[in-house]
Amino acid sequence: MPLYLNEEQTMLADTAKDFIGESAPVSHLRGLRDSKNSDGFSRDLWKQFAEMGFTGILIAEEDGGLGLGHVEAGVVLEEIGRNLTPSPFLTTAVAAVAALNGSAQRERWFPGILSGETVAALAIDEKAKHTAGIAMQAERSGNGFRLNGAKQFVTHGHIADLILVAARTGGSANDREGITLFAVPKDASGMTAEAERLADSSIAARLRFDGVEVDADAVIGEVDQGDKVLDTLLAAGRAGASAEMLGVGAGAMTLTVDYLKERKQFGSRIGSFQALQHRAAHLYSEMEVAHAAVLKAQQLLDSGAAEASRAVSVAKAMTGLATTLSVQEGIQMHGGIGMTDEYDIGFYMKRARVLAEMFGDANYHANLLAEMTGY
Amino acid sequence: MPLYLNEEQTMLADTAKDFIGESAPVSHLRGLRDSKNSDGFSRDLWKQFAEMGFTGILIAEEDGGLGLGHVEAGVVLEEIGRNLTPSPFLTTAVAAVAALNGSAQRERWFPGILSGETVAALAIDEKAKHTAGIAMQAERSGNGFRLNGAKQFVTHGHIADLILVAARTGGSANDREGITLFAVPKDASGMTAEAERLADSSIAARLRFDGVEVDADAVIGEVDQGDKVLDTLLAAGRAGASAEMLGVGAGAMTLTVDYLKERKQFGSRIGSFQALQHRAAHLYSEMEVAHAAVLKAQQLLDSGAAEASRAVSVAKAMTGLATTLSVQEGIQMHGGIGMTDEYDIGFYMKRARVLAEMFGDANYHANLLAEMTGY
Amino acid sequence: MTDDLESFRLETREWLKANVPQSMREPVRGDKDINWGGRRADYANNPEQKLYMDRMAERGWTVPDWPVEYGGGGLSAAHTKILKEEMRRINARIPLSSFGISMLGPALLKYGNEAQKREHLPKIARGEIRWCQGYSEPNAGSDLAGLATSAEDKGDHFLVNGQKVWTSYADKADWIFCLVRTDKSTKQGGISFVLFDMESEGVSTKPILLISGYSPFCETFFDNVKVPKENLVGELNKGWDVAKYLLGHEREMISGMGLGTTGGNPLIDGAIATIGLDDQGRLADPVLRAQIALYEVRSQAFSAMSERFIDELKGGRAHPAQPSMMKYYGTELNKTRHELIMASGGSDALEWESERSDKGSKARTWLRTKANSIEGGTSEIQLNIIAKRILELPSS
Amino acid sequence: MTDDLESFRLETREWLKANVPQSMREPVRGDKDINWGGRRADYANNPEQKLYMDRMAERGWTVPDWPVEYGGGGLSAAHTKILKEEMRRINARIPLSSFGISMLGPALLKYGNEAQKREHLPKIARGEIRWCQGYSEPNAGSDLAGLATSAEDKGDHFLVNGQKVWTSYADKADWIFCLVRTDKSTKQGGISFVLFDMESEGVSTKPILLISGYSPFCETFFDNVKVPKENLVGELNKGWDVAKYLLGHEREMISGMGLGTTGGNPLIDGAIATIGLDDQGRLADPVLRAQIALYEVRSQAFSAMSERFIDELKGGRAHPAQPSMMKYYGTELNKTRHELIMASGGSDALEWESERSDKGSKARTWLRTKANSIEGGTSEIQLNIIAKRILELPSS
Repeated sequence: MPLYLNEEQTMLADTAKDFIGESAPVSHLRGLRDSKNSDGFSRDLWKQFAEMGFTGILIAEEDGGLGLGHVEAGVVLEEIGRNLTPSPFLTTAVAAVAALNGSAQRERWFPGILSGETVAALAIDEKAKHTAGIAMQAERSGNGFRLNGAKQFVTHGHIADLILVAARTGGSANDREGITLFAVPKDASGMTAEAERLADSSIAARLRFDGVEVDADAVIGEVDQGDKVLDTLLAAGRAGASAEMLGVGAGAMTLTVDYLKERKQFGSRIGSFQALQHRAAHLYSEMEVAHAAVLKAQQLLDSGAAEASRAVSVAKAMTGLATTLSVQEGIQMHGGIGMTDEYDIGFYMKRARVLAEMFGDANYHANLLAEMTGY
Repeated sequence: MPLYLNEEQTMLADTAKDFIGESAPVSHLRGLRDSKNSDGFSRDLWKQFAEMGFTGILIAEEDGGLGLGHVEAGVVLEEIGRNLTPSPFLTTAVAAVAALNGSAQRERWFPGILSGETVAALAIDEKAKHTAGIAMQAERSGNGFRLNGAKQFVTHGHIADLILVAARTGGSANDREGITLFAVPKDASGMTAEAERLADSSIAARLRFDGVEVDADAVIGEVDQGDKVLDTLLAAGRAGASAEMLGVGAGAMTLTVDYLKERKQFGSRIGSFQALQHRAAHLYSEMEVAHAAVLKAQQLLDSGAAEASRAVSVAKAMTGLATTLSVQEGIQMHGGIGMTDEYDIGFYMKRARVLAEMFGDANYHANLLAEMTGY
Repeated sequence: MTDDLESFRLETREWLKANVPQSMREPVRGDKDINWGGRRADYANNPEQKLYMDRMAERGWTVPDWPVEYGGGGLSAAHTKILKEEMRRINARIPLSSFGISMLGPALLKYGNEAQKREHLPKIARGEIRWCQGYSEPNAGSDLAGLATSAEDKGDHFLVNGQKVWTSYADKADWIFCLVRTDKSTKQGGISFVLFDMESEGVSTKPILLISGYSPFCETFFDNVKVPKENLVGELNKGWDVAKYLLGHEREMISGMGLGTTGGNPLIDGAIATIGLDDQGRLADPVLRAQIALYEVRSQAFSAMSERFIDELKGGRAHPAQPSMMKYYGTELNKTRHELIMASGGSDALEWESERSDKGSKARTWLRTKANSIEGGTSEIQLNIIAKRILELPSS
Repeated sequence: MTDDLESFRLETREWLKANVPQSMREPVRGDKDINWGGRRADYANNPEQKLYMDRMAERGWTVPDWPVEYGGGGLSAAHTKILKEEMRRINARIPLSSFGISMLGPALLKYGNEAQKREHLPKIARGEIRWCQGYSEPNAGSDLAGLATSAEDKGDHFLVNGQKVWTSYADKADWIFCLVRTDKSTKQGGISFVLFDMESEGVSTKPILLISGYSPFCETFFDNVKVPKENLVGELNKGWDVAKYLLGHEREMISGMGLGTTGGNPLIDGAIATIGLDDQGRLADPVLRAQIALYEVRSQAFSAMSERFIDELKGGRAHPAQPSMMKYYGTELNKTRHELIMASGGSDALEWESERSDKGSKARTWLRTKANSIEGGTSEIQLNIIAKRILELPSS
């Protein structure tokens, strides 16, 4: 399989580019923000995503989806990134679907995801920095479990219909054994969400679980063996966040290169200044390398290869580095107007920062790779 | 005390610049290398250093020296660096003198240092990377001690008259307590030196100590309390290596900037290309900052301030970063001819690498600063 | 001499101990803790801020090295350094910050006539008048030679028309020092430096909303503003000299921003608080720790550089273009610092409105620092200056 | 199709297993382990190197994707990939490296006439002739338009006079492919691409001693060298096209240098061996560890990029200037890698002559890599090309 999009994937990319570019460009985000939209995204747009079939990309054909893979999901996420489109696509149609695939709950949740009714959120992080540790408790209680603890950085958590919660049914905080993943519906009693607007205008919740009771069938996969499903969820989330970040970095680069071609100073187009040319060329190189790393990770995930998790960490770290550079150079090369809210480049910087942090930043993944390699 | 050279220091700097620039420019190093000089430096030049009074800079006036400080020693080292002059000045007149100052052995060793007869070497490192650990053993034996173990990266160790050896009289490898510093004369029986030519054409020895017997009066300072003298030695050595590195970086920058002004390509002087201008300006900034860090460390050492050891680590790390950049940009901006042995810039890169490694590299000191700060 | 300095140190220590209110020894937490002075300053929630300023101003210590006759303390460089050291010793805040002190004052001392000095300097020293700076224009950017705001000679006054942009706090300032074009036939030669009251008829301001969500800058419009001729500083058509002199001071100020922190190290303390230490006592995010450690090397080295620069300036030894290096390095370092603060803060630091995050202060400050390397001459401009004026590289 | 590939994979695996000598499965430790072929190749100490080359050449597998009639294996892209995968699986070395394979061959396949292909390609494939490249000249540097070596038309031959520099292994090569000026009236238009034997009368070489202590490059002098006209490749005065095509291949080769390592990771293994692991199983130099980890992110991402680039080339989708990006990124990365290897090796790696250090191989290789971003077009040239041809930024 060559490391570029095949014909079908290219067609999907074109479709996604046209559709998202037209229906949800940066002005769409700006509108939601300025109207203080409390969902953090457009429910209409989410329905349209479903109509386009996007929400079913990772759902098997026999379950009513398109039966496609992470490459295809990434193609959509890249356009989401390029247009800074607020959307529950990453949490719902990518990470949650990946976790639910093959489990009994898919019958309950996939129809709503396919129809664009259902939004899922991921309650993983318990600290400000993503770590592998899960401390939140789930004790056995009657036929089910009782959840106690807190989660943060749960994007869409304040309105999500379904919340995937990683909790501990055995072992201690840093053990891999003893984690169980739960599918918790929004109306679960004892669960409270505090909605927090983030820098990029998205909304993430801080969730509290005070004796939240769930049935035994809320368990995804096996009790105490949730690390495997969690790995699947995280790999999908990380590859997806990488693809979205790639779009953010590419979008910022396009804005910047266009600006370099237009803006005049000292009587010349600033894009003719060699120092800026070299920096732009360096940025291009970083973005190309990141692009390759993301596609590699997606292809390995789709082929079920054992090296996929390394490749996913490489992709997440590399897009973090490249996209951070892209938005930094973007602001600097735009000069003063880049600092104004009126101009779009600042939105790219904000979104890049949030995505960089999601599911572990470049430093986290560089360290993880070192640990995997044994140094 | 302002953070620049005072009038006397400036005069000394001018003297050192003229003297070293004339008597030992880069061609001096080249000559020693091409003739495969087995000392690794010129003994005549070392005598001249003594005649100029340089070797007595850190020796008190009552001991026959100039009674000056690390700022003044640094002024000489900077010129040594700028001219890549092979010299035992750093190990002998700076680090060893700093360790011997105030000890009983100074009467034995200072006259030879003042007259340019004596060369001292520092046997500290036991591994390829500098660490704080000392594992080499010194057991009590009769009236004195018996040394067993090995040291490496002992510059001038193959011909030094005096070797300062850090060994362990108590505690275990990473303890600070239990280290004793010994002054070992060259003819000590059981000590063997393997001379190794390094990349910069200097010679460092690997020393083996097989039951080397020394008298009790070979101890510098107190038995088991050698960490304090060792700290003094290392601080002097690090500040000195920083000053020398500053000279190396500045010399490389001068070569490079001069080349940018001369070399033509595509019909223009390459120094007019903005991308190279910006990189040169960035390099200048790094070198200036390193310069300030070194002077600050020297002044604090001279005033006996408690913050001196932090400042010394900052200086060693910062000069490592700045000078490494200087020689890298130097080679790259020179293009092909920079890669030839015929041209001097390569010598700067080699010397910078050796000095960067000496007494701990930038990473070592960055880590040390973090540990001192408690994170 | 040394005795004199030592006794000055002891007296100063005593006086500060007695006169700096406790609340003025707390770390600065945000913009509200900075006293900019001016007609519209509101001390209702913070009366000790005013008390402290007034006490310091009475001794001339808001501007310790200005001459006594203009409201300064008349201190020598050595005495000023001691005062600052003693203030730092007890974490005393800066009693009064303003563009009047950091920029206009030095320019007036050098280029102003006696009447201008007597009129304006004491009011700056006492925090009565807050100044803003009118340099940049919409189509000039880093290129001041394209300056278009015109000042027409009307006998006893100039008639000023045009538009400025990036005017810091123009909506809060009382007076403006401003570059205007008094001769259209040359580019840099036809510019003059004038002062006027922002309450003059024809002046209006419009804040610019920034990516941080703050509006520290304005667009400022001049519509037939009458500026008395006695408000011309320096010679007619020679405003460029004043501006360059003053830009040097601005660069110094910006390059020192956020780095001369008093007590503690918010980056490291914050990282430890959020991330914690591992069994070896190291920050539990090892790659971030290494980045912070390498940043700290440069940051501490730059502190030494700042000290050296100030000493060299005072000793008359600094290269005239050295402020460009300081501005470049200091602002780039500050941006790195805030990237590290964000990385240390994780998702907590992404919050934008919560009380917990002090209304997003980390994220907003981080975004704010991105302007450091743009305002007061971009990093690229500084690098050009270093290359040409210090390294003397050829022009293309 | 898939069946065909699968059976090809199995056959290849079997054949390699039976035919690759054990010594040819050991990691490459230095230049002596690379087989460059040629008339003067000396296999006395290493007969299996020759055996392996001959066995591979017999199947055309020294150049697997060249046509069979010119000594190649005639394999499709998919089959070639499988062959390489299977070789990598058993850590089989590359049987034959040469500028003939990586540079001249592709150019001859595209621009050579039938006679030239039949004459030269099989000898390259069998390792009989070792080629060198004559592009750079003392006053041309990165600027090939200044090329001065002249080729005068003498009827049946050209008379070549001039001097080349940076000719890789000219003192060891049998033939040279060379740019010469056949028309002085235009800059790039008057250059032709010719081939000739280094044993021709009038050719002399002088090795250039490098900072690494090695002399892989020469100055090469041409004094009335007769070059038969049938050795002109492509059209007269159109040598620039051939050269550009070939430079693309050179950049690819250089950008891949040292990165497609087989088995293990010498950087990490070396660091662990020298520095050791701490109680947490981490490299005991925590800041260096972080730098290696961040380098590894880029290095592994660049491996993916190399795969993508090759796939896109084969699929005809690569931007024509993309080799410049590959060359730039790959060489900068390789320099970083060797800085890290030196930092990991500490003072051991500084030794220059000792047996312990394999005669300074770490230090010498480190210094050697500094040329990566100079030879074959400097990094600055590559960045110019990316800026202009890919990003389409305006010229100044």
